[in-house]
Amino acid sequence: MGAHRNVTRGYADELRLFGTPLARTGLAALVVVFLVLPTVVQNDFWLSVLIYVGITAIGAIGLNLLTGYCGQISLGHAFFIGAGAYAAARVGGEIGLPLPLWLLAAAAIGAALGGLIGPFTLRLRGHYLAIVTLGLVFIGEHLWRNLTDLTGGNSGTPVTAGASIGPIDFNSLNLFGESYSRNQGWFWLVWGLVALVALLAKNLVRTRPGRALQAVRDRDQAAEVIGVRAGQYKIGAFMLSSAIAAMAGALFGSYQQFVSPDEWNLLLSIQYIAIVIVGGLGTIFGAVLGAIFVGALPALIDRYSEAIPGVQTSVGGEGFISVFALNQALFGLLIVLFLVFEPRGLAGIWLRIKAYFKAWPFSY
Amino acid sequence: MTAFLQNCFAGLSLGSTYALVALGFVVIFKSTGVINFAQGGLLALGAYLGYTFSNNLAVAFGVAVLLCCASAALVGATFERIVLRRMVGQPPFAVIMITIGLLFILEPMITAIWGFDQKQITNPWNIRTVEAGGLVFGVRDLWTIGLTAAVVAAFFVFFRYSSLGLAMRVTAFDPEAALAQGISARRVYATSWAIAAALAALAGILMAAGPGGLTPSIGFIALAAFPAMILGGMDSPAGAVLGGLVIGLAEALTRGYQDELFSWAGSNVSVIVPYLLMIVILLIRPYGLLGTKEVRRV
Amino acid sequence: MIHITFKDEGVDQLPPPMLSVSNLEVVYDDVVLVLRGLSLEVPTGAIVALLGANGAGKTTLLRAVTGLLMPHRGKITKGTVRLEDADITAADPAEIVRRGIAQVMEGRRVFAEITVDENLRAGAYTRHSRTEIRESYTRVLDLFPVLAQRRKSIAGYLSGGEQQMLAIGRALMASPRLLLLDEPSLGLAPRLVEQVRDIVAQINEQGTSVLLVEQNAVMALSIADYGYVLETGKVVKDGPSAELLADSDIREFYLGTSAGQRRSFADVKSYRRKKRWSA
Amino acid sequence: MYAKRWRSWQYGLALAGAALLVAACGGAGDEGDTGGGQAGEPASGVGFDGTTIKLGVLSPLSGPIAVIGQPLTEGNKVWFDALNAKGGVAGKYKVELVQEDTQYKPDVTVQQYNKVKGEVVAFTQVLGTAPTLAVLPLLDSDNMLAAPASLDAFWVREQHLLPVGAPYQIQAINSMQHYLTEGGGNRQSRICTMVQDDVYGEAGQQGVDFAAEQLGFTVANTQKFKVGTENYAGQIGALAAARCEMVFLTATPTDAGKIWGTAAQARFAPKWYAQSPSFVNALAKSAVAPYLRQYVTIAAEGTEWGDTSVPGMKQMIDDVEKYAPQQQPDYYFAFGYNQARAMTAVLEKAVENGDLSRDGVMKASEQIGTLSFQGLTGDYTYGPAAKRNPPRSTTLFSVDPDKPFGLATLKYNFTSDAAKQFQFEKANP
Repeated sequence: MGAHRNVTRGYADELRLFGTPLARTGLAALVVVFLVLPTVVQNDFWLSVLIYVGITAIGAIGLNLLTGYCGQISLGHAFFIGAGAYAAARVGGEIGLPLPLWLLAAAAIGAALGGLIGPFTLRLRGHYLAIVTLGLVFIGEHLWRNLTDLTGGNSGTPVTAGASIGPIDFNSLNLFGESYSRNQGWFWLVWGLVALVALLAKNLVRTRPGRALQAVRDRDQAAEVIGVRAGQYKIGAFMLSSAIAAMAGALFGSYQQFVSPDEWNLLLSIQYIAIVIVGGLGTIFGAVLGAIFVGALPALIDRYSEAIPGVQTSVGGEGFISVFALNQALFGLLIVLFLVFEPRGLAGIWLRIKAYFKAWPFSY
Repeated sequence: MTAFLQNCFAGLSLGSTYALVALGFVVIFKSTGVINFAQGGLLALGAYLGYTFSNNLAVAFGVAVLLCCASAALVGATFERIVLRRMVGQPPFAVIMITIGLLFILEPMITAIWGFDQKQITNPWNIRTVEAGGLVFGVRDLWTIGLTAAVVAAFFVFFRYSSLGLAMRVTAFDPEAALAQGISARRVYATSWAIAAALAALAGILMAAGPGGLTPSIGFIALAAFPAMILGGMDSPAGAVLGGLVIGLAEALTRGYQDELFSWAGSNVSVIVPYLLMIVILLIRPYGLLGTKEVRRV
Repeated sequence: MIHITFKDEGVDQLPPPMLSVSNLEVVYDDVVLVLRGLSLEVPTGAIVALLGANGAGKTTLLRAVTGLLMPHRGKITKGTVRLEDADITAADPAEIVRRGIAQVMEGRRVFAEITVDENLRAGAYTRHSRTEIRESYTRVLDLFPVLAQRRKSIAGYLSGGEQQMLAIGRALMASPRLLLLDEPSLGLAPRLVEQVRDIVAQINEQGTSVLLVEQNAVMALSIADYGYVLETGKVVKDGPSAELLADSDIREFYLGTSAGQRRSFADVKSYRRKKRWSA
Repeated sequence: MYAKRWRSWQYGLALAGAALLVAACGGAGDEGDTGGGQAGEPASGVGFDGTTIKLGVLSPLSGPIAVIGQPLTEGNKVWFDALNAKGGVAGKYKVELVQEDTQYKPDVTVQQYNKVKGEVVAFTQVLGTAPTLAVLPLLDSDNMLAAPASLDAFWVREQHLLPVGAPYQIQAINSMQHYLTEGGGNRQSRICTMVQDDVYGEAGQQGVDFAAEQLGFTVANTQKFKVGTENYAGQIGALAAARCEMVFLTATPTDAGKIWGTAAQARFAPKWYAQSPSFVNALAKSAVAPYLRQYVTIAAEGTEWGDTSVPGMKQMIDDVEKYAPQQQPDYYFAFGYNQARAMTAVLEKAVENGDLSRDGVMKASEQIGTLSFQGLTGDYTYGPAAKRNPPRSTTLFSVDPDKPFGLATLKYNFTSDAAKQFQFEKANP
């Protein structure tokens, strides 16, 4: 009983989801922010930015399971996101299934597609896999343009999937006699799902399959020697990551209410990889942090671009570089800086800060 | 038959461009183990520099080509020196991401300097053609094929017989043992980047001198050169050239016979043919046509 | 100071040492201290043997001398390495080769994908005079007739012994004044070990100083003028080869030819303890 | 240990409970819909502070499509600058533009829409088919009016959109009619199309297909291409192999330049008719200009740039000289200028009704009736979406490098019978 709060006694302590009282307090604080934020920030711009960020975070958790925990580089994430969006349009919109069902349907479709691609991961390693999944994005784009019945072709398709769980309709939330806007409702829906997916993912990686994944990442043949069936885990990880991506895509589509084939491009895939790296490979929390960072930074720059010297904010305005160009260049610069100076990403910085305060007042 | 040969010619011209870019990929990959996603950016940069030399500074086109290759080479080597050198020993995707980051920095710089609108490079070829045997040959296409052949040949001579070429090969094989022979890995890495950038710049300016002119999207061609590299085998320069030509021909022929043979697969199948071909080949030969099998150790 | 009797001249003198390492400290990964104040010298024209168990720091010493610590995240934190009059502490590897130190790495490390000729050309990378390279090339082929026969073969297809010859030949292509050899007898059949020894002796006779790292102490001391024994990053014993060969501790630990009186572990400990006190 | 954990959870729950309470009081409520006074001064409200009317512009102001977005926005601006100089809407309310960069991406467009919707009365420009489709549901739910900057036919039937000009289909139909009657072709001619593989390309194709049905010809060959393709040899080869005598092109300038360059190089010389966005002035000065001059006809609306005999053009040229003298002749600029004119008509009506709220603007948009664009584009009959009738006239131009915009009038402002028959439908019924 008298041990220091951070001392772990045995595996059971080590494997707890939220080990320390500090973590639990932090969690409670997060819950409060989650509940209160949409009522304080009623601005539709910031809410929609945060909703997109949340959706991206879900997708990034999926990619992190694959890249961070299983060591496979996929540039094909955009393909699965797109597949999910179209699944939502058809299953949620046309057939009219309720939210939990169309989300699950999207996940199932994502997993099935991942299962088709997965076997490639057995034969191909490292760079080869990256380029093959890159090809997936282009092949996918071709499919989306030509499978007109399913995707609406070039004109895109409206997504009219409903957003209600039981009696609660997130599109027009009515609680305790107070009515909330669509963006407020969606904020709660999306970030609730972020928490759920993060929890499930965290639970997965701390248990047997998760450790097996990491063993496969570190040395797949060695993993096989100690009895991990690397092939199964690789395909499994690919399917899981695709399923989560498809869920994110489904949410993306039904929030935006319209999707077109132009959206599932290589840039989207790259953005996800960047999120995983900026956030920190192999940490669930990092994927969420990365999504917030990568998603909100352009919005911040855009919002306050007038204050940045040399940036052109309107047609014929002063400045040599447009907001878009500045964003892109900063994005690139951030990736480079992160990889050069903090390969562990935002989560690494966070750990360092935490370690500093844990050991305080000693500097080491 | 005429149509077939005409398509093949178009394929060779396109394939030459792919071959140049893919060869650049391989040179960097072989000696440093990095897949360079910034290659497309270097290609665009080279083409725009060529435009500046040819149009704004009014040097002869041939000189502009040399200058743009040289300056792109300098930029490539500088990238390596400033950024990538710090990444030695990091996992492969981290290094891939760094090159993507560089691409993201390069692109807005190019558009901030030269803008988005189409540029026409002053060049002696433009849309001139020669006719022979019922076929029409674009002068620019002929030059593209010819120059590519010459440059590729020069590269192989360099790679095989020069001492720097030898240094590149042995560094690729065993960097530490190479270092022990007094071969400076830094010099080899920087040289690889310089060569790759110069090849990309050459591809860029050759494309920009064509009927299409020059737009910032010119760098996208590098994405189709990835399959060329993979198809040939990532560590095989000869494979890159072979892969480039195969992909170029396949793309042009699919395009040419889209209506007769491929209408069932939707319009523009040719755009994804490089990727489909790559996947099929990889299923049969996981290390490409001429690539060496990676040794897997437990 | 080491006194050496030169076989050829037969007179005592004090030549400036080819290589002198003094008080060297090397740390890996900023934490693992591998060399702890190591000092040794290779006199000009001599063969010096460096003996020691696995992990004693022999290879690290070679890396420190040739500037190859960097790829292993090692760093010289103290001490100096001098080649004759020049300080080459932590110099660039290419610079060190150019100044006249060549190395035959442990495990041979020939470039298996390219031909024997190309391997030899790679060894001459730092040199520019074509005629001089030509001379070295002839010399190497004279020294290793087996390589002369297989000039166009891919190095990976050579036998282990041939590869070792190639590795030594490649190092000689740099025309070194000092040759460092890391375990050249490792994994070779006894007949080949003898051959390697003879070649090293021959190279030395042609005027190249040699630092020979070996676990095969008999072989090493049989051609060396002087020897050092390394343990956990420090020199624990040194002396002329004959003296070391005669030393019972050495015989016990490295030659395995002891008469068998002192086999117990406690005896070993006493030896070590004594050395540590004296160090 | 257990007790401790429980306590901290309790703490968390308590916090969460408190949060819920706060949340319960934080509903969005109504967005400030301020009903106006009857037929008097419009009450101030969202986007209108009593003196200035704010309008949103959602356009790619950077990135590859900025070459379209920038002149379009400049066109919006010049019109409103001129209007403001005359006092503004109804002579007293100045107009101010709130520009946001969409990068031509649907998700960014949605974010930017959300960013500015709370400070504008309406949107005078939303550029791009996909971005417009992405904000369409939001326009419906917010009851907001926006002017789309593309000539898609399905905008006509959307109440919350305020399109201008004759849709792409009309340009295509009129071109085909012209080719068959005056352009040297007949029903047996081998007529082909080359369209980009997106909504814009499909619109052109739809027009040609409709014309084929109406005029009794068949389309011999269709080539689709991906936007941004670098090599068009295959498509041109296929068109040549199909012995096309006429090709209708739907493209944007970058691709069009490459296509014509490749065609010239392959010595493939059919008669080309091209949709208005295919052309920019720079093409008339490029190496392919002689080819364009000989074989290419551009289908657009209105008159030549600088033709002051047309009142709308005279007014626009005057405004350009005054407010944007650096502006080069540009098709997109004129489009933006027209958009602003249509939006101004709506605002005038809304002010007249004394209601500048969203509802008021929507109501006004149904009441403006037929609006004349003074010859810059055909007159547009607005009203309830179901009854709108867009202009169906086209002017054909030939390429002439000596003209300010590189285009010389070939046939001015005509409407084919086939074009009159075309029916407009919603995007996603």
